[in-house]
Amino acid sequence: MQAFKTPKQLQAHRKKIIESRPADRKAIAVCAGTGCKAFGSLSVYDVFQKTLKSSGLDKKWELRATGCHGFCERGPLVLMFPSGTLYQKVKPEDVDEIVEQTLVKGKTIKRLTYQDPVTSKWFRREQDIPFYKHQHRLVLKQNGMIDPTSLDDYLTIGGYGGFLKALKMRPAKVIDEVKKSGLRGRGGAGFPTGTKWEICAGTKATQRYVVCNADEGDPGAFMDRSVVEGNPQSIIEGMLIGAYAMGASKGIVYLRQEYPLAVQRLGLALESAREAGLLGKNILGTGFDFDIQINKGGGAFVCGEESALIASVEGRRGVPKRRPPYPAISGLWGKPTNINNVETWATVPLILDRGHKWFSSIGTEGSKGTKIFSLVGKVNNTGLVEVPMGMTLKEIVFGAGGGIPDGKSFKAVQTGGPSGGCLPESKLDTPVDFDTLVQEGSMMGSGGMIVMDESTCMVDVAKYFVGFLKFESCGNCTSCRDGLQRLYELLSDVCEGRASMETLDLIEELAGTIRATSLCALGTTSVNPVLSTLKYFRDEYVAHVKEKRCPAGVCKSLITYTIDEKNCNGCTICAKKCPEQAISGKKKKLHIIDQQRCIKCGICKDVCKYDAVIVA
Amino acid sequence: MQITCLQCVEAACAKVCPAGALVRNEETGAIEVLANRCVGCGLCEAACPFGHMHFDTQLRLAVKCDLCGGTPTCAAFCPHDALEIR
Amino acid sequence: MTVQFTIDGLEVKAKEGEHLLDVARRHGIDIPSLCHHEAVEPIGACRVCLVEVRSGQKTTITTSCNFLVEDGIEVHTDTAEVRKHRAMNLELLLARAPKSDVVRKLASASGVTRTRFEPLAYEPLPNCILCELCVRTCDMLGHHALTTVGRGDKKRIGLPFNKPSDNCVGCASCLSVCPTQCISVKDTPTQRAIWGQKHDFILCKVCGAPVITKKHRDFAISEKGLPEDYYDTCEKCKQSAASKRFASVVW
Amino acid sequence: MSRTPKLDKKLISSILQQHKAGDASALVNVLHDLQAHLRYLPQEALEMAADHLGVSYAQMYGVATFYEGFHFKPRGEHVVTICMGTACHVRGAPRLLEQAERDLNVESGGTTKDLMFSLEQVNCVGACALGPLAIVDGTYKGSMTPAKLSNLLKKMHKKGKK
Repeated sequence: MQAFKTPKQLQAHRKKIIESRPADRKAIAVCAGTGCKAFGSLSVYDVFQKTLKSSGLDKKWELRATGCHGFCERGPLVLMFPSGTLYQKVKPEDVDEIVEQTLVKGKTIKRLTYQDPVTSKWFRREQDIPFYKHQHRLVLKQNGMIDPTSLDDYLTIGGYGGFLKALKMRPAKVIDEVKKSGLRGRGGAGFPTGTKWEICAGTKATQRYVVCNADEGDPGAFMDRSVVEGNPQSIIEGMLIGAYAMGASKGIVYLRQEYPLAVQRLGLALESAREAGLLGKNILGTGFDFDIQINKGGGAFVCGEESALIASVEGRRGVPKRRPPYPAISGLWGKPTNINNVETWATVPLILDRGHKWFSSIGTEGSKGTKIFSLVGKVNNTGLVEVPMGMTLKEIVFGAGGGIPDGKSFKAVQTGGPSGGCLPESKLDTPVDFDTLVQEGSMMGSGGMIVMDESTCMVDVAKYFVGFLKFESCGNCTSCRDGLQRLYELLSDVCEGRASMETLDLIEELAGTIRATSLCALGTTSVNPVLSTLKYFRDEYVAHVKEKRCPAGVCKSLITYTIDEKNCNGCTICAKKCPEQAISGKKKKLHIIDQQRCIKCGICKDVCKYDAVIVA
Repeated sequence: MQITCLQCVEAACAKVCPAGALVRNEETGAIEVLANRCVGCGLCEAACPFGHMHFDTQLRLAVKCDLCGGTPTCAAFCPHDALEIR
Repeated sequence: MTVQFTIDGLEVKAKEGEHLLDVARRHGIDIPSLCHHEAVEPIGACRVCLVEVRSGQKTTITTSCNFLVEDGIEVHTDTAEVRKHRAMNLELLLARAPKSDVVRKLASASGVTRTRFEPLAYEPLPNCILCELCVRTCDMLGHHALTTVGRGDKKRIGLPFNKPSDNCVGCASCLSVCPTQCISVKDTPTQRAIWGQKHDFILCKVCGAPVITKKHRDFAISEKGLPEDYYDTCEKCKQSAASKRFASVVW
Repeated sequence: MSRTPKLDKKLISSILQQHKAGDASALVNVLHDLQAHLRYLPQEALEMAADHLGVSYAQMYGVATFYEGFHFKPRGEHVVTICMGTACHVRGAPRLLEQAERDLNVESGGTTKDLMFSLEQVNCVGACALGPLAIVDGTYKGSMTPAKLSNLLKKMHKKGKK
């Protein structure tokens, strides 16, 4: 690509490219996000490429490997433009048929379209599918439209329009625009982004830094991954706008090493932005210097905390430091540093491009715009959903999410990552915004949303999160390091039937101290899962303690596997697969599990085709 | 004869102290141990050319004559008034 | 700049940038703590030096060692909340360091005489409360022998790869600052055993008593620049030599 | 043939040369690069890296052990990683891990005696729709069950023996 020397040159190129790609141009978008890739979407892409070429259709149809479309459960996804037809679970052997029937004849292949598991209705177009229909996709929408490795693709959908507008404004005016939009940080705490920028810009310094926090450590959350992989240029543009507004000349993206594809895509995007003169010295001839480097994380959840992130970038252990001083005043190497997360940076160009009024018209009074959630767990439509702030949990879980699979009933939804709270059915009408979730004992966090059904044990879930956090604690504070370890032991006592009612009191007492006396947010919020489950699902705890029973049938020490007389037809498969040879029985005769030998691995239940293995 | 700390002008003890725990009290002129800053490394004891830095092995801290804050008890207790403070 | 605030009702003045614990102690107000030492930066590890800080409408429980003083705040060192949480943190620490006198004394002052948790000591540093004073001091001294290893519930104090370190000079400052005195240092008349290795002492040229480890002296000479013969005699022999010298000069 | 790569100091130097000397901010990136080539972080590599970046060796080690992603003992030829993210957890990831521990006869984080397999766990790789998930030598294997994993490991073991 040519290097643009002035804003005008870039503008002219954008115009040319947008005109050369009319909206009704025929295109096939194969999702190459991590989920679809794992389902084999790259082979689908390859077959498409070959077939189009051999049939000469490659002149008429443009083939694109795009970023994540969000509907990961149904991958590999193939979306056709301009018709909007979406095929799901596409296999390489389906490609011939798609080309023949759909591309040539314009016919829909029904079996490849989406059928709603609840209503059994079929949907051809992506936008009509309930999963998408309930969404308001601003940031995510672009993912499915572009090839993330192509800067031109990004320009086609209006990319760098926000930056060009910012360049025409004074830096203070840019900050003002972000302030007025009401954008709050998408990383979890929800601090007003414009105010943060203002503090950073207002601190006297010879050097300032902007940092993109892409250390998405919440287990069960992958919206940042999807944006970095699917639309890396939007992050670069956001950081450029921020750097221009705050007078920063250096940018750092702190990126998880567990996301190899994201590292690669962002690296490519940085290179092409540099080639185009959008990064480096004297950007577009305006005298503004800015470049971005990638710092990989090493696998530590706590490094998502600002001060720990800074320590990590400086080559120290990722231990949080007491604030103040805040990074906006004294951050990387003591210089003013502005840290925003991926989603925040990716939203900034849209605000500049379309104006603060447009943005603040979406969402609620205190929480503007949209938020991406990673909707996972026991829900029909697993994937990424972007919804306006203020939508209720119910609309998200049952609307976009399509409810609970296998006819089971909803039990809880956990928002806010490992230190979020678990909210029960009675709280499903809670509107999702920064402040309401905190009031209900949970939090927004970076947007993880984990759905649990009747077969989820809430004590086990609390123990899981505490186990995660004790492992991820930096280990600095007694209250967090030892407190979480003790909490884990106490919860294990509950799960294994050793606890008394005093144990529950001690859990609450200890949790209170961990919350009140730990240094950083990892510690202070770590007890949310415990306290919220104790509050909303106390009866489950009591059942473990008093009746030595796990109502959900999860806690190994409190359950037994048996074989149902009626359903067992003696197929022998369970006995063959049992790793401990604990199952005996003759062919076509009832099988029996030796309880002494059974290690409760559950393999027998998995392999039984006749529902004959009972857990109780 | 017994001598006590000379409160040297170029004090070796203060020079070697890595923790800044040996400082001169401007009022009395004595070099004093800031016990809260002393990390008990023992360098001062080894470095004092006159043997007047001591290491308290119980407390693991440096100790020395600080002229008792300006009113040395040794002078007050000397039965022969052989010691005086000037 | 000076800031003014109250601690338990007492009006105090301090410099901006000072830490609350230092200011309180200067004014004779005792706040217990285990991981604080004035020679190194505070990190707020033990969570014992808790206080309640009221600022406007907000009341927070916080550690005082790393709290930067602010104008107009109201600090309370002995509220029910402070006592409750301090007691819990000490109960946690007691399970880590059941044999440490200091921890037991502080705990019992908070009304904690036994712990409801299983012992959590780890080898080879039983009673270590992971306050990192040893590591921070070793770094401050410029030796960088010790380090904090791992994180979370696996955090430990130790040496890289658990092997003796060339950087250790055997000064034993780590033991001196250790609140629970859990670091093993064994001296013989000629050697000091510490952190898995033995260091030779310089022996007094007069009486043969140990003065300082050779490596520590070498480090001091290269860093502090005093001549080698400053370190070759023990404290007692230096003293008697000095006395003799003075006697010969005065009389 | 030894499965542990021989320590190649020249290789380590050349990796280090790709990073600016004295720049501590490259520390984690350097650790990644070293591990990518050596499969683990031997003592000598950490010492050389510390020298290159101008930080103490103790700090280098302390920082490296802070992160989950680094390994200090030779790892197996195949790395089997079980995702323990929340989405995978509620869909049965702990049972996958237990199965792999039984099959390989190592605990999570360990390496088999023949250096053929290392068993590791990760706290979410952001492929939650695929859960429960095993990652075998970098390839995502979604919707795993203990039985499927067991078969996969057996096959790999047979292949490795040849």
